[in-house]
Amino acid sequence: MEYSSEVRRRLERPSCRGVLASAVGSASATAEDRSLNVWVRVQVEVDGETLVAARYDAYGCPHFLAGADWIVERLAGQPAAALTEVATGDAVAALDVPTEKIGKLLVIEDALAACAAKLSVSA
Amino acid sequence: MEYSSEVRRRLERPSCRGVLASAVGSASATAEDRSLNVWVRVQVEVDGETLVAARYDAYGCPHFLAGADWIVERLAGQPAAALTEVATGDAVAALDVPTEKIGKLLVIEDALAACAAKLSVSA
Amino acid sequence: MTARSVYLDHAATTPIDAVVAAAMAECMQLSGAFANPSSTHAFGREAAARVSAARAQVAERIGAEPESIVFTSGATESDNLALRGAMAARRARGAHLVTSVTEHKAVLDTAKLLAERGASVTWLSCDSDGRIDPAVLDDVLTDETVLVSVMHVNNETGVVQDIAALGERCRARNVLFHTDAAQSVGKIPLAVNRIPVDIVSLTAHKLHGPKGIGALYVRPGVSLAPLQFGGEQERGLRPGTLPTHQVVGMGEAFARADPASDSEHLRVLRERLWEGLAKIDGVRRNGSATHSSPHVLNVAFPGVSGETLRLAIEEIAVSAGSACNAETLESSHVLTAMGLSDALAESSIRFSVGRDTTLDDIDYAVQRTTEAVTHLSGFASSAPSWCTS
Amino acid sequence: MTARSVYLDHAATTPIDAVVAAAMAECMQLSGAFANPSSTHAFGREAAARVSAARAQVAERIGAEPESIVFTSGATESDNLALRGAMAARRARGAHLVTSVTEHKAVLDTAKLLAERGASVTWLSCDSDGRIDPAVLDDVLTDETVLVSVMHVNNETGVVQDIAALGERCRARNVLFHTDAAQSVGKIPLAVNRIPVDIVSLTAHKLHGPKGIGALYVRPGVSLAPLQFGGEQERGLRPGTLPTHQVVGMGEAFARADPASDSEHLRVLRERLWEGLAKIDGVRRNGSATHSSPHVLNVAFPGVSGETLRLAIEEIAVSAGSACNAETLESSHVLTAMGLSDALAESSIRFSVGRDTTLDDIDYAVQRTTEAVTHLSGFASSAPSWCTS
Ligand SMILES: Cc1ncc(COP(=O)(O)O)c(C=O)c1O
Ligand SMILES: Cc1ncc(COP(=O)(O)O)c(C=O)c1O
Repeated sequence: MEYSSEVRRRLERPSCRGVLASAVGSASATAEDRSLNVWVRVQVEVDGETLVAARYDAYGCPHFLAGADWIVERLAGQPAAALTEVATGDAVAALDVPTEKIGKLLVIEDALAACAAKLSVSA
Repeated sequence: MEYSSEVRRRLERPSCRGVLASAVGSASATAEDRSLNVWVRVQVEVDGETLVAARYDAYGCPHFLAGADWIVERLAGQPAAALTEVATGDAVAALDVPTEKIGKLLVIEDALAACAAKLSVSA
Repeated sequence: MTARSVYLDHAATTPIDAVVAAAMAECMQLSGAFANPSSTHAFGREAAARVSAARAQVAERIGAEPESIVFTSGATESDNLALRGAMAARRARGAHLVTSVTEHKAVLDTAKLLAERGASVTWLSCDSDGRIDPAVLDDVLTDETVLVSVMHVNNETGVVQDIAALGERCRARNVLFHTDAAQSVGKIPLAVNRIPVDIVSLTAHKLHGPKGIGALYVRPGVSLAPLQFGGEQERGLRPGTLPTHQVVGMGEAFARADPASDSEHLRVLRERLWEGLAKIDGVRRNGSATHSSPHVLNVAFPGVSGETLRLAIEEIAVSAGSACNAETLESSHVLTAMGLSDALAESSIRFSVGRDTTLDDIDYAVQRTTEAVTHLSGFASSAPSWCTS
Repeated sequence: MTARSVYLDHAATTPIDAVVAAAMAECMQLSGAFANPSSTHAFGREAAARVSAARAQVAERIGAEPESIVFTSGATESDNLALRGAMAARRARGAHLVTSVTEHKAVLDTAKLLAERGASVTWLSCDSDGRIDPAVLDDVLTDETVLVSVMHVNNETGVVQDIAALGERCRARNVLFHTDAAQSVGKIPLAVNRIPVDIVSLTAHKLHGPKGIGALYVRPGVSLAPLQFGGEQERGLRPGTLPTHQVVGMGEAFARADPASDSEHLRVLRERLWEGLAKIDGVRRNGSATHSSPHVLNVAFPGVSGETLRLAIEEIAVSAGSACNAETLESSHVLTAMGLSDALAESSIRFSVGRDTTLDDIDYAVQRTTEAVTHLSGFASSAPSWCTS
């Protein structure tokens, strides 16, 4: 397996893993695919229509962890609608994710979509 | 295939190969086994009851040629009866002939026996 | 490669010992024993003499007679020849084969092929320690059983099977017993003159010898059908020009192996490694710690993906699951057979030490692994229990 | 060995080129590319890079794509895999195999095994020059013919078959064409991108590479069934840890072979040898002199047993008949197929030159052979004609 320097960098120095301190105006959701050996929990904080912060917790292979880091990093500052418009293709390109692993990244999409659903329910 | 020094020596410096000059009181006979790729011609000179000289001509493997040389060398000075009492076993031992080649040496016995027969007819 | 790199993957393959490499070099050039050992001229006889000395060295290491050693291209070929050769040669007796689920792929896949071609195959399972109870053979062997094949040392876990007890049960029922000893020679005792094993697969490259050469021990009196055709080499059991330098390398490697002192050295290294890693929260050792070959340590790091951990400690060369072939990334059949979940099997790493491993290497590996696991655990602080058990 | 010894048995095997040996040594030790090329760590990737460079070198020498090269343990295994793999993979088409009586034992014996197992085998014969007329295929190929296997260069006589014409006839009938090119690579042109050959057996040790490593070229799109099981190496066609040093040695040997200049050198040596020997009374050259690989000269010395002559010139290493295996001493099936009597076949000797052979070696061989034949002729001055014709 080959790993791009971007994957290595995000594994060593992830930009937004962990848990948000404040629980106000936040939503979190998990998604997993046990057959792919991946699990992720995404937590976002909204202020009105804007995502002000986002964090994740994840279990899986390097591409999955780096993918979560790359995708979640881009959420802050975006409108909440961004949660359902994730550019997984861009992550694949930026991180050089091999074809057979793209399915794992879709699990991150699922978690974000679940977050979005929770936000719209609570909205 | 291993060859004893005795086989090598007799191949290099055979002691009694060739043809006898005088044709008086002599007999010669051939024997062969084409499936074993051997042929031999033995010639003996008799004086009364005694073999005074013996020569051979032969085609075949090193053990066969050396065997002919060893056996024929021992004839001179012997009574003619020695032609039918060849000590092939001694030749096998002296030359270290491998088991699978012993059959070839019996062809030399055949040639000597044929010589003996010719001598008794002419006697 | 980074500044410091440590090789802890000796169960996959080992570097060639310098003395072995020198003996091989002697058999390469015009002035050396390079010739075809089947040639009858002096060059050929010189090569043949080297081959026969090497055959004696290999035989001696396992307490066998030189005539019982057939050189092959490695343990994979030896396994294929053992299983298919025995089943074909004893077809009159029956078509029942007994083997275990924790075998190397060379045995597993050959057994599957034989099953496709009509053999009936009984698959023995192992306990959570990775061990097979020899008593199961009492229920399994029949008058149609041709062969039992159970490996000596497992390549993923280092777990040792009780081949003496298995062999005795086979002997009592007139069933042939084969063992794949690719991982065991030079590490734990193996003496075919002491235990009733009929056929043994061997390879040179796990013991600081060359890759691409192995052997099959075949007990005198046991006949096998050949797998390949075209020459009388190796008593007609295995054709092809004998690779003198490879055979000599195997002989030298087997002769140089000193099971007593080597295995003590390996054990010290392995236990120091385990002592260090055991301090990491939640780690567990896979496979029996008592019945184990001293060169292998298989450890699960719950909550951390094995693939991720291997990247994080990439300067330490280790394997995930079966390392014999990394082209397929599936979770280890050996660890799951021992009852590990898929996640735990995936989070496991095989460390394997060798003659060239130092205490410093071990300490460095412990330090780097500990740091990496600590760091990576931060990714999955709230992961559900299936990720960690 | 006596003071001076000359090696003229390069068709049996060759010494390893010093540059090749150095490349192999690089892949042996901890500091080199010794690892298992299937391992994913840096050590493994370094070994894999060497293997892939070697694969490209082997491919390039025969005008193939790297992906079409499958490494094996030698041409014997390649021949077994080609014949059995093709017959098994195309069973739906039929079970007819065509091969020739002058093939190497690896093909002959495999064809006989296939015949025992139900294949119908057509045996092509050759003319007195050792050549097969490609036109015979017109009468022989049927819709059930799976494979034609005819060697490129004969190992006993050096006779070259017209594989382009044979291959074209196969292609026209949708029949696979295999050629054993163990003896031809580096000596005469072979370009799979120019001629319709589908499967080619290769070996390293006839070309100053190591023994115990070979390859099978398999044209893309042609599928073969594997002979051995137990790993995904070589696209599942050939399992077992790839022997990095051996593969690298084969690649380097193939890359260093320079067919144009090498074959000119070999031809000069071989013709000088023949010019010298031709002066001996009654000698004859066996096999076509025009369609021949430059490294082999097969000569009959009527009236002198070949075994005896070989002992008499024992400081010159040569072979009688097929030298691939001297454990059986039967008269050559190749020479008798060309019409020689058993005696003449037995009285024949194969001289084969190599890159390391010098003009001095040749002159010495001529001198010693001439002396020996003269001396030995004295044993059989009155021998009957069956000994000499
Ligand atoms: C237990 C076991 N059997 C067989 C093999 C295959 O050996 P080889 O690479 O010599 O074919 C290996 C390792 O690769 C092994 O560990
Ligand atoms: C024509 C031919 N085919 C096959 C072989 C067998 O090759 P290997 O020794 O690599 O198995 C040889 C020589 O041994 C040969 O000359």
